[in-house]
Amino acid sequence: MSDNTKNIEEKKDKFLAEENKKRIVTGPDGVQFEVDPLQDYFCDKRPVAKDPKNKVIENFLNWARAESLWVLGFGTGCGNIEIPPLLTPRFDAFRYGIQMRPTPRQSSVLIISGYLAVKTLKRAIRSYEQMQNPKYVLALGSCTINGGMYYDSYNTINRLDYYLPVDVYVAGCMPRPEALLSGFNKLKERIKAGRAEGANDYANKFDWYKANQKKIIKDWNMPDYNW
Amino acid sequence: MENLSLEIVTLITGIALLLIGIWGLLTQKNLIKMVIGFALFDTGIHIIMVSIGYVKNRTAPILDQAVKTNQAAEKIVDPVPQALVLTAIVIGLGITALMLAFVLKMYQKKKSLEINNFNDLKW
Amino acid sequence: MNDIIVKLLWTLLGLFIVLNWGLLMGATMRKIVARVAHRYGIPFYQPWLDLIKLYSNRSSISHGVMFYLGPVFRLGGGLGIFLFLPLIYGSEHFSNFSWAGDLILILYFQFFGMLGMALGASDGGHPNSVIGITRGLGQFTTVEVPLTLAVISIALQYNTLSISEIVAAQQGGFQNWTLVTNPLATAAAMLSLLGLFREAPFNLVKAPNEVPIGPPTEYHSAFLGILRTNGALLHVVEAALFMNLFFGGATHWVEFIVKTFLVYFWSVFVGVVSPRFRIEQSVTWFLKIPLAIGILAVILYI
Amino acid sequence: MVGPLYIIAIALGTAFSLGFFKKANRNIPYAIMFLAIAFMTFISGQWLYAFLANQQEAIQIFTAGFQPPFSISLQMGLHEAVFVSMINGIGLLSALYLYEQFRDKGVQMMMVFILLFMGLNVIIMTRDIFNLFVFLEISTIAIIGLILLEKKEQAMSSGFKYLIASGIISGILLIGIIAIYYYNGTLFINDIISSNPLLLKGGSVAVFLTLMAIVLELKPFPVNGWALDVYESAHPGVGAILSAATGTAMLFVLYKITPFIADPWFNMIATIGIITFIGSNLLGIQQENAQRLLGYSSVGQLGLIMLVIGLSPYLGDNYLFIGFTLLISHFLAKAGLFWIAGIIKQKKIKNWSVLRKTPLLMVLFGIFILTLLGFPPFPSFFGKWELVMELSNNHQLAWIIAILAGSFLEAVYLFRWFGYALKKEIKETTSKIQFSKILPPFLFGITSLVAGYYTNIFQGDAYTINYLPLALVLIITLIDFISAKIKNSLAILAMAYYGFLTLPGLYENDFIRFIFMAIFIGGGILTLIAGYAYQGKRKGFYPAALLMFAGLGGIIEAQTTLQFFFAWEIMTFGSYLLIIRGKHSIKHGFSYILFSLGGAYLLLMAFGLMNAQVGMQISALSDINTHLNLIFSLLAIGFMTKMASLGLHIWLPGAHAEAESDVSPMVSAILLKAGVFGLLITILAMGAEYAQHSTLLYILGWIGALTALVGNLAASFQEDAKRLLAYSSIGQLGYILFAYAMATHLGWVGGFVYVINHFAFKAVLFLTIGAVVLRVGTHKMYEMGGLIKRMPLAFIAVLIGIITLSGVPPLSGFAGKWFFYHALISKGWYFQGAVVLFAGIIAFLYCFRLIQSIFLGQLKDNHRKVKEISIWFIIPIYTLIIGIMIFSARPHWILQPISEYIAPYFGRELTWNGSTAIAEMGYWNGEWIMYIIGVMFVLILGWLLYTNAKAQKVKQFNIVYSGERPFTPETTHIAHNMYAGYSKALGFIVEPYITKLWNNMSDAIVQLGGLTKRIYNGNGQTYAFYIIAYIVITFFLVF
Amino acid sequence: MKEIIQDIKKRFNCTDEIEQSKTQTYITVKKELAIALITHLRDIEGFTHLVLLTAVDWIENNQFQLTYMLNNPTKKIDIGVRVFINRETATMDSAHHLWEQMATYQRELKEMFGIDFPGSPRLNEPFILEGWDNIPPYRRDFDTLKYAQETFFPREGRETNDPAEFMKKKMYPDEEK
Repeated sequence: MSDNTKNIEEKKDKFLAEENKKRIVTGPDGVQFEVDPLQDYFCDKRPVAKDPKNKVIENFLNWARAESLWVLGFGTGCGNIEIPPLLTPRFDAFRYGIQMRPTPRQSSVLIISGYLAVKTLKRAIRSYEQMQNPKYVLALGSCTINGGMYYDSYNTINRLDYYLPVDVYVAGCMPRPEALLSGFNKLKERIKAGRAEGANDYANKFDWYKANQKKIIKDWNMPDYNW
Repeated sequence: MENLSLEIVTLITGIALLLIGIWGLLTQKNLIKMVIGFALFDTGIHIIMVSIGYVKNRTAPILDQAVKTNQAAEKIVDPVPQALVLTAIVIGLGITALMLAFVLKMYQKKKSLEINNFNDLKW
Repeated sequence: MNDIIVKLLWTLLGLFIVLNWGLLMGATMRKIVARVAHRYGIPFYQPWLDLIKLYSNRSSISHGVMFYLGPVFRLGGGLGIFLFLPLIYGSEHFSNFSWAGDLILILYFQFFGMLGMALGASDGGHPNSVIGITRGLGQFTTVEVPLTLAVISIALQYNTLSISEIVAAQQGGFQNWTLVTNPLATAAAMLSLLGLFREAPFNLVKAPNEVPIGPPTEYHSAFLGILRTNGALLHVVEAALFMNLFFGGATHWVEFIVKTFLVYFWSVFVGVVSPRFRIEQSVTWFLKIPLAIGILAVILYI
Repeated sequence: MVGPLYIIAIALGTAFSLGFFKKANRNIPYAIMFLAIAFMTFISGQWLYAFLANQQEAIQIFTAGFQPPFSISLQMGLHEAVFVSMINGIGLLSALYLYEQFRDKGVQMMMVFILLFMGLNVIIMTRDIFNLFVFLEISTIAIIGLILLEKKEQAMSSGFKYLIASGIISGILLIGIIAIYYYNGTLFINDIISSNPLLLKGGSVAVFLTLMAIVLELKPFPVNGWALDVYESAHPGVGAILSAATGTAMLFVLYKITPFIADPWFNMIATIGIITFIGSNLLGIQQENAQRLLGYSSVGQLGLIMLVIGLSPYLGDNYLFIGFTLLISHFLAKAGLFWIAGIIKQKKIKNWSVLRKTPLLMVLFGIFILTLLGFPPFPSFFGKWELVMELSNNHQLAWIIAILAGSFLEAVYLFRWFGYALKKEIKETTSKIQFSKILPPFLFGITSLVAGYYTNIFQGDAYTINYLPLALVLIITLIDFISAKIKNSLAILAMAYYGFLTLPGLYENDFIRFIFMAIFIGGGILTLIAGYAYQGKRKGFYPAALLMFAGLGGIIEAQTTLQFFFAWEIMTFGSYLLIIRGKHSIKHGFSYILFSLGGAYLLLMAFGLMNAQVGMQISALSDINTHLNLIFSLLAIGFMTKMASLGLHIWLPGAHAEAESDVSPMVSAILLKAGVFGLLITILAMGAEYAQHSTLLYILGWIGALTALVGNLAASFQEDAKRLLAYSSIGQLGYILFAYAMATHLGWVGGFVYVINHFAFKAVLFLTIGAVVLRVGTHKMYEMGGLIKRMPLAFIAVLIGIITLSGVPPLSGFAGKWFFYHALISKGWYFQGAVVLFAGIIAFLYCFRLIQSIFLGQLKDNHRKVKEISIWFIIPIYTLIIGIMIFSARPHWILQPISEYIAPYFGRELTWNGSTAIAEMGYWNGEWIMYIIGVMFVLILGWLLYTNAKAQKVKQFNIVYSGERPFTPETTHIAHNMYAGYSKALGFIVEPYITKLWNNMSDAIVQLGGLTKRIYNGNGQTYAFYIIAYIVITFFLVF
Repeated sequence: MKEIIQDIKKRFNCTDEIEQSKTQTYITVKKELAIALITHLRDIEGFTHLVLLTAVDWIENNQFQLTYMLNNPTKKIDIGVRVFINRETATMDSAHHLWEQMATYQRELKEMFGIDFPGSPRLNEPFILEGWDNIPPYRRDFDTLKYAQETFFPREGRETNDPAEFMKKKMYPDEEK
């Protein structure tokens, strides 16, 4: 156990929200028992990498996946303003099989659209983990690459790939929708080539990612993996 | 005054007494006065009874020298009302006495003879 | 026994046609909507890709047994309607299992899928699912009212509730269609159809901006795949039901395709140009003009 | 044979001899007095025996050896013997009961007491009218003496009022007697009768005054304030004597002088009687003081019997039977109730819950209340029945209505009282109860039961009632102290035995009755199995449950309307006892019994009207030819109270929701079918010709449709699971009403599908929800949630229940919908039908709400460790589910015979081809639908399992929450006010208009009572005025 | 405006009047009188709108400067009330009873500057710094660059340029400075 995780374990109680603390509950039959919300209400299994088996079938499936990119409507930073134009008649992302989904369960692409505050990162991680394998991360703007103009901020991450497996970076501050479309095309290429295995990477290097995440998310008060 | 034979007089007296008695019973708030009213009422009834049994020019149904047993059927008035009235008087007396006893007891309990003070039980 | 197997094979063929037509029709409609908005729109094969993707997702989660069974019920509902509905008039092969029950069976079989879906989605434990379902059920109750009256009206008109016989009675040209012979019932039913298909203005159930897509919030991967399959199937089957009842049925597949397309197009057409109703608005809407039309339709045939 | 004169002799002798005893010595005088009364009782009993056993002639006794009119004569005949025995019997028991009081007060009281009974004896026996007056006065004085047993000031003042009043009355009587003598010349009653004083000039006034005085002695409303005060303030033992003994004696006097009054005066007596009956019962409603309430009740009962005497010209040969059964009921019950009041020493009826500490007293209390109300098997039941029948035979409908209205008012306060005794929490503990006090009411209670039985025997063959089930109930009652498990087994055995006795025969002869009997017996056994889940003794449960089932069985078996009504009342009372067992049921049980009684009285009226035409055979119902609409309307409304149709439904939700977990299915799934059965035989009796063109049925159809709509809609807006199911029952019964009202072949088959389905799924749902409630300890749905993880079996049961309920294929609910659609189109009830179908879809709302709020969604903290529902619930539930499955797959097994049964009545609209039902407009094959759906389901599930084999199981908070996480299960579970939007749109339909209407009505009655009771201002003088005014007004009304 | 200033100067002993513009004036008041002054301004002088509450870290003077910016919507004038508080103790009286939104400002100051407002609702709930365990980041003794470099895995090879210089160099390489 690294110092950091130890640190977090110690502080867990301090940052634990009231409703997530362990409590004694009386059942209807009068028997008292303990409820530990983090244990009882959340699944604490680790993610499992699911490697493709048959090459030929997988190529076909990857083609289908690439042509059917469902994007989670989650705007993380100022870059989110560039996403709605994608859907307008001018850019019309639908023709590339791109559509927005309101729930991470059904989405396959998470767009990190710009700088990520630590607080937002926590939500982004949660959303990412709730998406289903295979899933892809598209990072927009300099901020996700090296912090951009917020490189020295006390609260903004510098590089996203330490926390989430990024498939494609789209540079710019901010990148225009055209650049975004180009990024999507890049992503499609990667998927079709079978290189966009971010979900499996995340599962395989889970401890590393978690350590990085926990380093900056100091009030880590959730299960390690948000199913 | 010729029409006013004895039985009519007594009958009227009886009815008058009866009505006076009822009037007293219904208007007087004093318990004692109510009892008196009742007594008048009772007496009125008794007089009515006697008057009903009266037959003109006959005597009381007492068999003595004046009235021989063999003439009794013609001489005396109807004896039954007389007998009845005796019983009725006794009973009336009994009731009046009982009433007075109650009045006494009630007075002892509440130190009052006002009928309006004795309506705790109602509705 | 042999008969049954042959029957099953034909039914599977019908299912294959209907399913693919449903997917294609969905894509076409989306393309039409896109063109209305001056967009290019999705490629016509997009629904197939989406389905393949969903079925091939590598991971999935389950909230419980009922959550797992929900989509099964849902597709069962759609498939059931398909099975009990004669598709092509006069075709022995494509009348499916319609001898097991009449129109009433189909009307009530709609609930099978709805109920299962409602239960499955609620088992997911997501509040938005339940909100969506309550809205959906509430809206559905009044959607059915004009439809019921329309069904009564045509039952009176044709003196039967057997779909095959209703279609048979409409043969012989345009002038024999219920649309012509009983326009009021048709109108009431077509207004109900708007609610059945849940396009705007009656799409509060899905309401993407308020409760993320309502009931299927938690559904994903193969679950969602099944739901989408059902969606495609159901659109065609419901349209086919209306086609059979009001538009003379279909004697061959081309007619089938054209007519179901037009029926579905009616709902999309209204949806494209409409805003969205609140739930109490949509609940009461069906109890106003559509109900009045339905009552008139019945009165005319008493 | 000891001569009756010895009664007087002994009484007088004892009274005088008691005077020799010192005040201090009390036991010996008491013994002497007791022996004297015992001997008096013996003499009278001996005469009674002589008359009954040997058919002896009545004897005349002439005092002083002269013939009347020259001497006082007494008569001892059968009637006199009966009454004297009653009087002396109650005297004996009163002496026993008042033992302590006698010891306190000493010899004088004993003298007064024995003189009172002597007086009453003579009053009954004497044939001399003046003698009557004398002994009347003696007993009055004696009574007033007894009032002084209670030393309170209130007793004093009420005694004084009593004195004033009886003084005036005796004055009137005296005038009347003397006037009779004046016009008649005789005091001998027999002579008066033969001379017929009314024909003489002025004789009628004399008779009027006498009659009025005697009537006034019976305390007619509103001239009875003093008597009520005495009832309230006197010792309860004295109250018993005053009400039972004196009242009885005075009634006999009235009976004795009836031969010389004329017809219009009978009407006068009847009017006075009915005014008294209704008036005092009306005032009883608001009464909180137990003894005063009993006083009102006494007055009311005496009024009723006065009414019977007044109506005697209409009653024919049955006059004495009716009068006597009512009188004996009043006699036994009122004395018993007064005695109980004396035992528990609670003034307020709200405090009578202490009765529950002594189960024997509670049972006796129940017996007396039922005896008063004319519930079977007590004598007054038969009396009231005959009364109504005879009145109806003579076309006296108005009197019937008035009597039933009065009875209803009486039931209101008696059942309110009974409810308090059964349910109010016990505040004080009662002291030890002496044997001498409990013996008299106990004996009277037993007598009530025996009297009821012999009354029925006395009535003859046409009135045979199967007492076997009641005997079983009695046995269970007697062994109430043993463990519930044993009683449960015995109850199940008893039910099974009953089923074994009846079912095979019914299956052969009458398939419809067989279906209902099977529902009653089978459902009963299944719900009783759930009773094994309860620990302890469950006191009172089994008698009540078996009583209800006995009644239900009796309804099916009934051949005559009497048997039917008998069983109906038994069933009503049994179910009332069951319903009121719930924790908060006091109010609901009350409204249930009132609605049921109201309905029962309507039935009674209908049976009366029917009896006048075709007699009592139920099968003869179809022969009636006049008043068709009236009779059928009465029957329909009567049965609809049990079916909880719209307008008459307000008792149901509370009653069903608050009942115990295994009682709810009994009263919902099973009991409601009694109303359905009644309606069914009614419509069958109408015959197709009448039924299919009847406005009544048309209206019923609409009521059914609206009931379904309102019931289902209201169910959707409930927060309480059991209340939801209760409203759902209302809705479902609305369907059934609608179906039967159609009176067509298809409609009726549909109705039967609904009856069977509703029985099955409502039993499943109520049992399951009840079992869940037992586990989680709350009814509120929003306090549950996510229980599917803890109770999968319960979930499956509810799932199947709601699928059946909502009519989704392939389960049998769909069959109902299918028949409905076809039936309503063939019948032509399109719009009603559309309303019903709309209601059917609304059912989805509450079905979903039920299952989602309880089983799906988020599991609550405190339910994380609850267990699966009890095995004793699972067994009946799954038995029923198997039944549903069989019925769904093979509907023709049951529906085909039913279909065949109905076809002759309404014309065939449905044929069966194997398992395919073919109607004119369509077809349906339940079996194949089941197969197709089954295969399809398996295929899809297989496909899903193939594509989605390794789904990760997650926990309840692993849901997408916009990047956040849920806070607590409570805030994440959508259950409270679930259909807010929907209620905004359609909630106006379920505003409680009808509840308000009934509330306003009952408020108005209570207000009326409240205003009327102001006449009793407590002032003796006012009461005296009332007497005078009453006589004057009556005089002017009569002459 | 002038009158108001004169008036409150007298009443509340205000100093350092700075008239930024005709409609905007700043004054300084002692910590003890600050809440009273604000209440007075709100209730008597009609400054019913709280524009903002902000802080400046005068680390040199070991002081925090709080500025309550108030607006009088009828007269369309603003007044800024400045209060200096000790940087070590960093406590100020809460004014959430005057404006509900004051609590939000105070919460922010607590989170970013560590200034305590005892009694203010939800004061310790963070807006953005969930789980922050360092000194408050807006204090000038907090070195954000150092913190970011230690914490956020800076990507190697990053070059930082002044945009004006960089673009000038790139677009007009010939021009000399």
